[in-house]
Amino acid sequence: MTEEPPEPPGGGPSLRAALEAVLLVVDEPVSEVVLAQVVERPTEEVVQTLRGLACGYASEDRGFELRAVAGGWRLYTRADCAPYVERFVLDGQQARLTQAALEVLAVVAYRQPVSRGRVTAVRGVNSDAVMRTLLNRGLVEESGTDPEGGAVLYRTTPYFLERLGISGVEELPPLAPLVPDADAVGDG
Amino acid sequence: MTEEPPEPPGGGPSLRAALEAVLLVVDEPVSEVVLAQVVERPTEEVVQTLRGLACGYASEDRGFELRAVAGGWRLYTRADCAPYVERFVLDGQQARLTQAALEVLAVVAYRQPVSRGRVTAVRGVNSDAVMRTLLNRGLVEESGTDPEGGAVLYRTTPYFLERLGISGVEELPPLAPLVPDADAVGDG
Amino acid sequence: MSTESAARPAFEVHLENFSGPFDLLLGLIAKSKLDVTEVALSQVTDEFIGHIQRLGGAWDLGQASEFLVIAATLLDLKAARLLPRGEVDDEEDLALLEARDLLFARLLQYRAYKEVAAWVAGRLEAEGRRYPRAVALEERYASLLPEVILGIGPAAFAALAARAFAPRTAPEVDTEHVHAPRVDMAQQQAILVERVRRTGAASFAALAGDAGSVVVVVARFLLLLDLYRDGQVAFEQASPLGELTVRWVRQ
Repeated sequence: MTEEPPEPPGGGPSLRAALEAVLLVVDEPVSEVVLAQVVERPTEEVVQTLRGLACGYASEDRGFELRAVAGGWRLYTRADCAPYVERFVLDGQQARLTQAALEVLAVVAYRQPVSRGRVTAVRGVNSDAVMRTLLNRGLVEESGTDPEGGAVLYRTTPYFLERLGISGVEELPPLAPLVPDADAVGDG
Repeated sequence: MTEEPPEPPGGGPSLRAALEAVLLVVDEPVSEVVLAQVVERPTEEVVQTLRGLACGYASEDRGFELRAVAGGWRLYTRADCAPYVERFVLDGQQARLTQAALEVLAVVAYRQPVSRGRVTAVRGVNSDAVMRTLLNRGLVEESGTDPEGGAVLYRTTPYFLERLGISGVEELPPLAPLVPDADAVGDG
Repeated sequence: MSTESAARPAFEVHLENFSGPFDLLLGLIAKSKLDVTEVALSQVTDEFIGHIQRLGGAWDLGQASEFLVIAATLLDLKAARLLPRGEVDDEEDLALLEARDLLFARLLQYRAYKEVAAWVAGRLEAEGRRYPRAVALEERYASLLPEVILGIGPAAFAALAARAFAPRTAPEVDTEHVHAPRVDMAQQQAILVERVRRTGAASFAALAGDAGSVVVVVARFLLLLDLYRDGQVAFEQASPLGELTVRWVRQ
């Protein structure tokens, strides 16, 4: 072991063990705040313990990883174990997204909330069918309507963040600096 | 760590890591024979590694245990962590189902046995998480796999019938007057 | 524009795997190993137009109009380069400069999104090899969950199912109110020609009197403008907003 587990307070399981047990039953990323409430410990202590667990799994050559994605923590199988895991996860493999779908997803990610019209303007081609695909795949969702034109607006979902393995859209790489005043040209 | 992980054969993940990854995603206990087939190693070696993992988890104060039950191996939360897990599981659990859950339940009830993919296609929204909720609440259950695609099929449970106040699915009101050509739609 | 597109599955323009006009343009520029400059644009213009010509009638004009807009802009730019450059003093030159700058800006913007789309694809690919734990609850916890309250009876449940199975209308902007019912222009033209020719002259009020709907009135007016352009009819109007007389002049 890379570190000693903290002393169990009053005979109960250690904070580390309690968190591991809870993480075993979650089926979507769980926030630090929720975990802290469940184990009744300060959030900072919980975060530190989670980080310790994540590092520990990595250094101990575990087949799973603990990762912070989409605003929460969740257990994942290690990428290089995929060939073994895939024999059990029958419908886990998602069809790949088309180039068009990836483009629409990128525009929504950076411009959200954004209307289909604006996405179309950026791509120079109608994006309605593609947007529908992304809605069906749970990668984008509706986000109210534009107060001006009344057009439906779209944003990315937490599932999108999870599929990308990032905590929030602020972790997306910066758009190429070449884009001069992107807001002015997208509506052309 | 209580024991050295076995050498990774040819650069791939170690046997121990591969088994851990598989155990993380399985719902049901998996037999040693199946595990041995998946990782392509002798059953005795797999059993030994599994035993090593189980001992390791216990001695390392993990929040989970690896147990051999019902002819197979599965990860369980550690018994003394149950108070935390229970709090987490019950927290935010509503007696009442969400509209989305009711809708998925309705699709399963009228199309059973049905795959998650088909439910998603009917609703136009990814339904995987909702289906898991329904499984956890005992309203639907697995019902074999689709002979064609191999997708897991779902059906409603007797508990569902009881909650709806009917004694069999044949007592569900017919859809025909509500949906023109009810049998043709839904496959889109 | 197509009015029947609602009945058809939505259509995605694909030109040899290009996902849109900007994609095609960037693809051609990359193939020529050029940077995105005016020179690049004028060099790939012919290829761009060749690509969309090859598609012939196989596409929906409504969906593909952006390709044509861009092709037209490119042609303009190319033509301008072939002509001796004088001072930028007339409005056409200014409009051309604006069109060029807008095309550059949009092209660069699109390229930036394309780059991040590639990053997203890479992440999805890499992350797709990690599988999250998502298993049913252990028996001991599942049994703790409160009794479910469905909150609805069989009839409401069936209604819910019916709604779920009802064919979804695609989430599209409703353009029904914009699209007028179709008017058979050829038929309307035949009516007009026949009447004006027979009587030699007729007032617009008389010609449009039996139109039946505003759309048909508009259609007949536009058709008369067409006939005027072709030199088949002449107009007489004594005073502004006065009666418009249409005269058959073609020999």
